[in-house]
Amino acid sequence: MVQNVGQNRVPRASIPLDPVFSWSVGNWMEQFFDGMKEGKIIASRCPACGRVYLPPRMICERCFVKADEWVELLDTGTVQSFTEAHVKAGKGGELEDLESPEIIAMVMHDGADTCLVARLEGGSAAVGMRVKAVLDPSAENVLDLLSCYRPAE
Amino acid sequence: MEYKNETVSIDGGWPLSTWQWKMESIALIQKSLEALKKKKLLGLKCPGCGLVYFLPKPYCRCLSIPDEWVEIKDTGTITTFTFSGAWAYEGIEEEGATGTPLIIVGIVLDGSDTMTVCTLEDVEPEKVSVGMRIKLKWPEELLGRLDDIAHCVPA
Amino acid sequence: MDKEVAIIAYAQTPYEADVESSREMQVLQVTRAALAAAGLKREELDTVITANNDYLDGRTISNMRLVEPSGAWQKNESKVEMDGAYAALYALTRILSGDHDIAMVIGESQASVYGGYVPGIMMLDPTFDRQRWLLNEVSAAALQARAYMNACGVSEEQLAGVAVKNLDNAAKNPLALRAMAGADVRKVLSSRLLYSPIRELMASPLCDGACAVVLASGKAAARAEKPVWIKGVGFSHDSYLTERSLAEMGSLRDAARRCYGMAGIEDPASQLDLAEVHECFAHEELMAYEALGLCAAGGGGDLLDSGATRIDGSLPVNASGGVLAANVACAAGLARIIEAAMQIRGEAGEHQVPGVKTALAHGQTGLCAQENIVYVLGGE
Amino acid sequence: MAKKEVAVVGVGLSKHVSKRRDVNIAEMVWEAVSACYEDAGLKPKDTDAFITGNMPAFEGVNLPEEWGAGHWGAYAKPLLRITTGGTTGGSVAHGGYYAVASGLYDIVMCIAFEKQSDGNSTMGLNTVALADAAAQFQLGVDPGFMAAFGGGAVGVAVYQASSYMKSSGCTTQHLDKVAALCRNNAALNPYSHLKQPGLTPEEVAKTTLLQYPIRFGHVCPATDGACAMLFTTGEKARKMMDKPAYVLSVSSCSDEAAMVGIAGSGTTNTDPCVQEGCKIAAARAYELAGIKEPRREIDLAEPYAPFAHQMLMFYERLLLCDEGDAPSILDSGSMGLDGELPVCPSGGVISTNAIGASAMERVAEAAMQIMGKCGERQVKKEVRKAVAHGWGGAVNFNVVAVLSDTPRR
Repeated sequence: MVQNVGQNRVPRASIPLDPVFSWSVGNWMEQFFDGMKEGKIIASRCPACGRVYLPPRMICERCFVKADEWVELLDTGTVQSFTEAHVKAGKGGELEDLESPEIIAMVMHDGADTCLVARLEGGSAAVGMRVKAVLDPSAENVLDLLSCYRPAE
Repeated sequence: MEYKNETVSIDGGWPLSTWQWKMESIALIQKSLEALKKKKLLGLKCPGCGLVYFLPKPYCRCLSIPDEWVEIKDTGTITTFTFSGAWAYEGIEEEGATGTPLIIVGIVLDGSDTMTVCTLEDVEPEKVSVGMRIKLKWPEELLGRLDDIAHCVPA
Repeated sequence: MDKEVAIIAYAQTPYEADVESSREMQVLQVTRAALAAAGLKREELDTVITANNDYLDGRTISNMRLVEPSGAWQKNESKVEMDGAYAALYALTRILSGDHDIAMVIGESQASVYGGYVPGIMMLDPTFDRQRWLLNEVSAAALQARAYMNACGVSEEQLAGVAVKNLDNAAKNPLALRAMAGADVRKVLSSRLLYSPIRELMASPLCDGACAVVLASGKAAARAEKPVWIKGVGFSHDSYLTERSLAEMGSLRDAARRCYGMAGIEDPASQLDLAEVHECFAHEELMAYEALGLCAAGGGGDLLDSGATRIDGSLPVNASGGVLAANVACAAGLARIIEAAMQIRGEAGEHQVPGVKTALAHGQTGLCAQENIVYVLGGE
Repeated sequence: MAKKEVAVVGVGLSKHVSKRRDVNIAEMVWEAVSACYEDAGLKPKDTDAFITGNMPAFEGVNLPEEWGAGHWGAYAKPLLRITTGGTTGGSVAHGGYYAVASGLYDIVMCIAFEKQSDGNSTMGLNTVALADAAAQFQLGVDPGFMAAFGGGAVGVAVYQASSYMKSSGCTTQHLDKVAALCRNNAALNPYSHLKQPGLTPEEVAKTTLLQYPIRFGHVCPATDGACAMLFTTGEKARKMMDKPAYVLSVSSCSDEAAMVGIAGSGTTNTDPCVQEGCKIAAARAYELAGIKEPRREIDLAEPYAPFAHQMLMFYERLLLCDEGDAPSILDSGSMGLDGELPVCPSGGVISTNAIGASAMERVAEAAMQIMGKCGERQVKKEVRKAVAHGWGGAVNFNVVAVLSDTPRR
């Protein structure tokens, strides 16, 4: 058996520096964000197999062709899976306790073949549950345009 | 669809400041720095292949663990070099370039096998070459820091 | 494959939460130990492949400082930025090409160095999911667990049952970090709730460690003691986690199909004597039973309940305690290969399963087990 | 399993520019992959395995293929990620060679890329050394002291250039000539980044001196771009086309890590211009390829040279002439597109540097020159054998591949 060699405490070193990045989203995600600014859910569709990507993808992974057909979807969908979060990841990647649990849901919009992940507010969750997207078209950060899901009537 | 040449950018980061690297070399180098106060150069010798590491290194390329502290000399040989700052050299006239540049050299001190870096003084830049012999220029007051061995002159 | 490439030696460090050693020194330790076990000198190595990750190490080009400690100085060295089980695959292709005979394969990382679940978060779609900060390795796994439980009628008690089995096995493995002899379901279900249904004891502990395997060509393995032959290997990539059904492990099924084809395995449940699977979370082991064909689709929970996968069952799974006992990113899958080889050689000590001739080892990389690789190993 | 012959049957490149803000990482890479499939007349369904790599610190994305590989045709296919810093692209190509040569995978798609505009290139490079810098801080080293010894913006290359020039007789005029030669070649390459038709050495000499001896004109740009290559067996390649490019051999050599200027732990790799690893890798690659006299047998070289002096230095380290002879060979004109041994016909890394892709683009150019697919920059002589090189790590990685118009025997 290999013995770990350390007898004494190994010196540690760190650096007060966080590299920053700025990812261009590309024209497909741009359509998605632009749509939500007008209160619409825009998805891309593969002309070959008809698979509908939400969020939109430029290439259909199944057919390797450009998913360049655009469809507007309803704001309703079905919960594919969910989790009740009792923790969240802190800046340093540790799991910190949440004051009150929140629900994170994976939702497939009606007419879509892929999922969006967002908070589910206003009730308990179940797989198969019908939900409705809540958009915030005036959000400053495009990542906040999709605010959450709520149970559909 | 209107194709945009500039799409939205999402800002994000890598919280690298929370990474905590572990390095045995820090403690080893500290020991060498401590010795500098007594004007001693301590290298770490590998029991497997005999290489002497200065500054010390916790592992050797031969897979042994260097563990014997040995004293090395303050004379050595230049293995690589560069010049900091713009100045006239080889007939190149650079606007605003005046004076002598800082000459930075990689050296291997006698009795060791590895490189350390310092500045070379008292020499014309054109005269510097790999293989040239040098001697450390110790400061009046020894601090036990890398600054103590930051300068050398031709031997 | 018939006696083309063999595992001729291996070494592992103990797995610890925060070891008093740099990664370089841990790698040096396993390299030396593996070479000694193989009876080889460093000079006899043809190639070295390490598995590590720039974001885990926190240094771009994470293999650049491993050249000396991995025995790769002035050798043909490369790095796979996935689990070490993939580094073994790369080494395997290098040997099969005929250009190399002996390869050192190393996997390592130190969770005490990197920022917990940040490297996993950095795998997410940067144009959307990443900065929304809802998904991470654990919350994504929770979504997968729920989707799987819902589709296959698996209960939280069955998830806990996986942890109970593995942590009990881990008590017999001196290298394991997390171990609980005589653990019970109640204890697991009362551990800290992270993301339902995932609780602390159903999630593998990220930790420090390194492991090494020496691979040799048939020719070079001829003089080795107790070579363990690679009979088959298969691997596969799956879609991004929001673009696939999380209720099954498609790429693991695909990887197993490719591997079994090469190894001549038609009925894995009867032909395999033991399996070591890379379960980062408890439910992944049950999903792996199904994807590996150890039971029918949807039968994962029942197989666990039958006791067949216990250390004294007909097909023990994770006799070592598995990854729930210690998860060193980039090493955990390679460690499964080592554990499987150890069982075939009869060197597993307290957690030895008698009469293991053919064993399966599984490795994975990515969120919700996106990338999977499967090996079938066999003795003489 | 018998060892298989390996051939390149397709090459694809994306547009290479400084900033691609119209696409995301996955979409940019698709351009190269799609072009490569088109070039080879193959489709993702024909592919047996994928190998990919980049230098992730530039994009800030860990394992970008987990999110992006659906755009590259890798759905439900075996996929392997190989990353080794500056040599990444070469390492990925080597992975492709081994995958096919092993007999396990017949058609292998290799993908390498960098989208530097998603991050900060200087910071990306710095992350190589931040841990060492952290150690220095701990030891009380002054940041100014560290910066002065670090080679400034140009880094280790200034040491390497000075050492090389002194030992070889290479002058700054030679550096200017290299830059002019490469940028003129790049002007003929539709996939290059910096195109400067008609650029003269005199003009290069007028660019800003960054740190002796390196001028702005001697340095590569930061590029967004991707490269893809399809490798298959010799047998399959011959059925697909008249003139595939065979990969005769690959070899790499990793030397002791060395970061000149950062006064960290000692390294025995004491002169960055020696590049013993390049010589070892090249010698092994030639041996495996059955090449006894590289100087006579190699028709074309694509050394990895983000800095002007490296084209000459690596020409020597690739054993294509005696040490110290490269500057005069440059003067003789034999390195040009119409020369006896053209060097960097693509325009080289000095003209285009999408870091993770760069070392693969050397292999790609060698293959395309052999296949006669280089259009305006196609070299005059017939290319039978070519050598492609990559360099990186902490001054310590070298990868070498030898390609030919006839298979290895």
